[in-house]
Amino acid sequence: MKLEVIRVIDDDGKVIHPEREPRLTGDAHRKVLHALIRIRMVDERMLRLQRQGRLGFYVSTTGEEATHIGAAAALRVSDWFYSAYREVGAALYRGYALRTFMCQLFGNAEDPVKGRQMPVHHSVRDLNFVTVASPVATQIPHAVGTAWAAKLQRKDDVAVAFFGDGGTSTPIFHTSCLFAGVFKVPAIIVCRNNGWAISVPRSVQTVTPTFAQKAIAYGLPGVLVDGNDVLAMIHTVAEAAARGRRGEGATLIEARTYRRGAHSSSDDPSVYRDADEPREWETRDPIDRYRKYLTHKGELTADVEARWRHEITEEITDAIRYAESVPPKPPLRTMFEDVYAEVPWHLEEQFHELEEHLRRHGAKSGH
Amino acid sequence: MKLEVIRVIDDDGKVIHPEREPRLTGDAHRKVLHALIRIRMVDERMLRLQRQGRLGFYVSTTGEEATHIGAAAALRVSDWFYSAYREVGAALYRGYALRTFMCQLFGNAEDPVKGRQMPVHHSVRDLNFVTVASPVATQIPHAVGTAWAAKLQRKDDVAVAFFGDGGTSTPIFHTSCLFAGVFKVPAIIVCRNNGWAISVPRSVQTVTPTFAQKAIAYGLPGVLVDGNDVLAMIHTVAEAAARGRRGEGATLIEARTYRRGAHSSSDDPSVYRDADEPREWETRDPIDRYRKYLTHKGELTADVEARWRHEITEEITDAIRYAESVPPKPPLRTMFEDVYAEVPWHLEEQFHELEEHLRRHGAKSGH
Amino acid sequence: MPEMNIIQAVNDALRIEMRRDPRVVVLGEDVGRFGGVFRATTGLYEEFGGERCIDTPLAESGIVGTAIGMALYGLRPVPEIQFADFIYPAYDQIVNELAKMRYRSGGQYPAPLVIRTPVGGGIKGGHYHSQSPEALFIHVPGLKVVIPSNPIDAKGLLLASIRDEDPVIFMEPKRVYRAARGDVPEGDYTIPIGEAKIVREGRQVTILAWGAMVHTCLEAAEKASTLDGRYDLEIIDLRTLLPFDVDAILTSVKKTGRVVIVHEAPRTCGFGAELAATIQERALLQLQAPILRVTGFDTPFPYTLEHEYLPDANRILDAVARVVNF
Amino acid sequence: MPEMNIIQAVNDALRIEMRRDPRVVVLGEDVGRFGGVFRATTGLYEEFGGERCIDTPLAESGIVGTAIGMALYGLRPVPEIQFADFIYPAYDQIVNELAKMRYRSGGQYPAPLVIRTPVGGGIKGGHYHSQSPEALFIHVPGLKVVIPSNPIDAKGLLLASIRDEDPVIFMEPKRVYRAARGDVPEGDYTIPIGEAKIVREGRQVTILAWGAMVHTCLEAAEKASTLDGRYDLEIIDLRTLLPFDVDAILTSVKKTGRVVIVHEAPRTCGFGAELAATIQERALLQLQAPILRVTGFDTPFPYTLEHEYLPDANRILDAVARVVNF
Ligand SMILES: Cc1ncc(C[n+]2csc(CCOP(=O)(O)OP(=O)(O)O)c2C)c(N)n1
Ligand SMILES: Cc1ncc(C[n+]2csc(CCOP(=O)(O)OP(=O)(O)O)c2C)c(N)n1
Ligand SMILES: [Mg+2]
Ligand SMILES: [Mg+2]
Repeated sequence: MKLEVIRVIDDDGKVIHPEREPRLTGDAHRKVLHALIRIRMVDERMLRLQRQGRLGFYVSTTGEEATHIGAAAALRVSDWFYSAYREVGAALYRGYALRTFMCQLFGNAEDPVKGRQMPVHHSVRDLNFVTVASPVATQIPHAVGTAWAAKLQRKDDVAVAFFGDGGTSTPIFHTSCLFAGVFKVPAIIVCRNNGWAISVPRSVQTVTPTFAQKAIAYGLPGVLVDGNDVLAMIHTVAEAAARGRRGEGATLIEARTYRRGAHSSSDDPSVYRDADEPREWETRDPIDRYRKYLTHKGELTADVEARWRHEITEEITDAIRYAESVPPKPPLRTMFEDVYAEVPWHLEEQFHELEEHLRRHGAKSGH
Repeated sequence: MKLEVIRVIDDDGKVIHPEREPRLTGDAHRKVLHALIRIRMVDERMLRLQRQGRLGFYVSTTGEEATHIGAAAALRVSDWFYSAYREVGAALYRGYALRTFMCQLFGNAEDPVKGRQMPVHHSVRDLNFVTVASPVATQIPHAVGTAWAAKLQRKDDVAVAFFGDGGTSTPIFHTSCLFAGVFKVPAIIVCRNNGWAISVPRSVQTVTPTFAQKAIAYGLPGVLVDGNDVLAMIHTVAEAAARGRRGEGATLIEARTYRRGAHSSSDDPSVYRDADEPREWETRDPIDRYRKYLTHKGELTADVEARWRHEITEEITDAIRYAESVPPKPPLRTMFEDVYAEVPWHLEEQFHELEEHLRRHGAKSGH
Repeated sequence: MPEMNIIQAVNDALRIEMRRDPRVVVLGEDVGRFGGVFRATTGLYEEFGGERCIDTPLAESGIVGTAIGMALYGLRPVPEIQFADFIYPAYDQIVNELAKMRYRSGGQYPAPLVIRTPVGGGIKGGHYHSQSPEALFIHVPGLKVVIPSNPIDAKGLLLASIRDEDPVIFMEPKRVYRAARGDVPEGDYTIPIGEAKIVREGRQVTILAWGAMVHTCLEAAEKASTLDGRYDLEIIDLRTLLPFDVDAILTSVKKTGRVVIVHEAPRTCGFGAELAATIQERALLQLQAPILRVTGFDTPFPYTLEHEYLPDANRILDAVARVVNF
Repeated sequence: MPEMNIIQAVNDALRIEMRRDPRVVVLGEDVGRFGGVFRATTGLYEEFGGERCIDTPLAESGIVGTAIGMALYGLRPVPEIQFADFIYPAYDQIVNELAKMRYRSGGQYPAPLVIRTPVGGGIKGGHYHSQSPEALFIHVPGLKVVIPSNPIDAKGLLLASIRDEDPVIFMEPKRVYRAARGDVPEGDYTIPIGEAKIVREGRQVTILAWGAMVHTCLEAAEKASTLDGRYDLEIIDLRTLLPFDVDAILTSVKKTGRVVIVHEAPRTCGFGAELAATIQERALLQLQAPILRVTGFDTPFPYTLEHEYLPDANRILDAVARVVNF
């Protein structure tokens, strides 16, 4: 099986497929580039913060930004975005405030998810960015169900689910794609193939040359796209969304990219990966390529980006300062809320037991 | 995707693909035909028994016999056979005694599985016919694991797993095929596509035209075979086994057949299925086709089959009589054994509690 | 009031709610044209069409997983798992996703839906058509667990469950699906989640049970009362297992001082353990005897010996005698 | 005797058994070249090669499902599930297949294998890297459940588990993976499955615990003894949760008459419930106070407030005070 890799620009930012080139305004283009640079800068700063011991954990998306920023740019905010832990840039693209983002990372008193989940497990109801979970690929059926519900209600929303190459091995990937095919729902199922699942290379996840070809098992179109070409991502996801809105059902997309950094701040790839491999991929950097494209196009001048970088640095500093100034812990009672719509008797009791206990012994230091 | 349906003979038993015709002796052929007729006759009689209220439950394979009898004929007894509830004819083909078979159906004191499972959930260690479970498709990873173990131990055994068209929708089908592909194990994964999963037609299980094409998702060869052509089954499974033994890995086979009867003795297909549909398939009966082939070939005379039928009727009658003569219940203690290799203290206690209780109150009538 | 069995009551509740609330959809294996292998969804496909009464592929994880996505979007799905024994492929979606959605999203993304599934033995179903896995859901924060024992409760509790803002595992005692009959009020009514019901008043021993076992306990009580009226049993049908009605239980225990808990599931770590633990924590000094459990044994559910495995009136009465004569 | 932590002890046990028994294979996510995300399989790939220390695709059901098939054929697989929180996709294979293989085949097809998996909180892991799901396996007949609290037990119990004829869920308390150190005997030795260990003798209150909580209980006992020697605690490390060591427990309870059970998992229907239920069944008259449970709360495992969630020495001592002053 040979599938074409969908590209719009080459590694030097030259348009090689003008027929696929998204028709965006200069402002829209700059918004995309800004988002790419912003999440890259956030990642760098957060990893530093983590190493300084000021943040518990972090997952970066360096080198892979175009996959989900492209998807976000191709969709409407009313479309539901089901993210794994590595596509939170999409929430930022949609307008998620960096201060709130930062409070989530710190799990502090202003964390919208109330300090309940690890860093990067965001949830932004207003922006239809759905609560992230750690287990791999469990969000795919939710996207399929949401798309199905939209179809049943004759709405024209679509739902997109992102997950990694490792995610294609999970049992839930299978049942999700199957339901998407059988019920012809407007879902967009995106495998962000970054070559690695922690230490396990892509070659152990499957012996097939592509993940896109797995679409054949479900009667879905399978599209292979250059995930480091943000224009190709926009094009491909926009086409998939249009198919979905036309009632033609779901699309499986494999976005080829590469995890240039560690799996997470807890990981050390030098144990299992040749140091040259990531370097190779630096030449295909999605931001560089897109910057060149926009520069060729006359939509970007050097001073714009310098200004952005300055602003973003300030913005991040402000957000960190803000998050560090907020009380580090959500109120005790939040631990017992939202398990159910109303706190049932046994949780009410447990809360009082704990509250009473802490009153006597003093609050926890936090270890 | 267009896949050829592998056939050897046509509906009239004429050879249309001599290059695929298995080279069997006359005796071997007759053994296969005998097995087909025997399981057909067993099914008919058991369904009657069930309707008479003498048997709790039964699942028949009428019209689908060639799929698993063909596979059994293509394999060695040392190859492991992982069956669903509809391929128990393979155990009989391998030599499972009909009296023992019958004791399992009755769950009586001589049931090898000690009255623990419903009828048709056989287990025949000597014949490498592995304990049948009710949940759909759960045996597939076991076949893959067994094949993998054989490979790791440099044995040339293969393992075959059977399941229905509904089984392809299960999550475990996916992970099993995936592991089979990645680790290149000598497994043969057979979807017996009989068109229905209880009341759910094949068209609801997938929108793909074939199940065989799902192999593409796993880098496996996918073969579509006429499941009512026992010679095509023998040919296909033999080829898959040879591949496996040569170290070339697993094969996914879709055997097209049809469930002519009810799903089980608890089912009534008239509620959901057009009565004409099964009739159509009677013209493609696997036994008729094979009988014609053998008759053309001069390997069968009418009196042979008549004799067989007489013998089999006697044999079944004897087996029923035998099973009905055996104490209807396994000893009480068997309920507490084999949960673990040795009965642990809590089960020992529970056994004594129950034994003591029944001593006081008298044994159960059986309701 | 028409007489109904549990299947008819479930069917009635589903129909009422599907008429009332267009967000309700039913999905599962064989629930469509066939009306379910137990016929609980009969007629829904005909009345509401294939978009609201949906036959799915054979994949419990897909049924529950997509139902979660529907619920997040605002629908009220009522997935059916054909037998509780087959729910485990969906276990990850239920315990790690469904149960935690509201909590992990800080209250942003609740996923209210009702998983209906038949449970219990006594129908010659062996290992895989007889299980009672309630404890495996009760232990998971974020789920409610409901199990009616009769058609009146079945209808009222199912309507309450579908309207509840939390996910509910709704277990149906298949052994008495047809046998438990009653005059079921017509039209709309609900029975509150979290309230137990005293199905027989008594002063001597409190019997806690749910599902099909309630009937076995009633049989035991009947038998006990004829034995020279020796034992006077109070039987509480818990109806909701989580959150369970601790007040009703303790009130009764304080009256009787003696407790027998009856369930079909294996004993070790079953829900009976939680009830016993809770009662002794809160009413130790009122206890006149140890709390006993009459349960399924710690083995897989057997086929031939299922009536030896299942608690019956005699085993219950033996336990009653032990707590009375302690 | 070399000092080791639990990870090193597990690694040592695996190496010893892989050298001794060619049937032993290790498989799981990242267990190969990387040596596991907790490094428990470090060096095994190098010593035994990729055929016996196998990196798998990301599918827990495939890991367990194929391991069952290997075990049926005669191998002794030791699959690793990277975090117990991710075991649920394999739950069907574990509870409906692995646990029932021997029984349903009339003893013909046992599938002895050991599923290793890290459990517990206290490492800032939130919902999905902190769970303690032991009760979900203890309730399932056919499985044994083992959890060491220290390197000496970890090695001896793991060797015993791999040689056991039954499937074992082997839980490793990740919070003390590195913190719990000890002088571990070199070479081959086993510690019998099913035997608890009194890790601290005392006369006043019996504390039952396992895994990381054993250390918290020891801390509490230490603290208690300095409080004017007020509380004299006996701490039992259960080590095997199923079948649990009822004799050791009852012997202690008969001595002390007071019991506190400590576990990380949510309270309702946790293993503490079973222990409480069992003890009151068998030793009601010896109980001087209700059996109390100090546990995780009935919520998903939180991130920021995890130390509020987890039992600590103070909460244990509060419970001790309550049972002593009852
Ligand atoms: C079901 C499950 N099993 C195991 C893990 C542990 N784990 C976390 S991330 C990861 C690798 C994921 O790889 P991939 O899907 O390719 O995504 P990537 O991290 O590369 O973006 C693993 C094994 C998990 N989170 N969920
Ligand atoms: C996991 C699981 N879900 C549901 C069932 C209930 N059930 C028993 S057989 C069956 C249909 C199976 O259809 P198929 O796989 O096509 O096999 P066939 O019966 O046609 O041979 C269903 C849904 C089951 N046994 N296992
Ligand atoms: Mg990856
Ligand atoms: Mg079928």
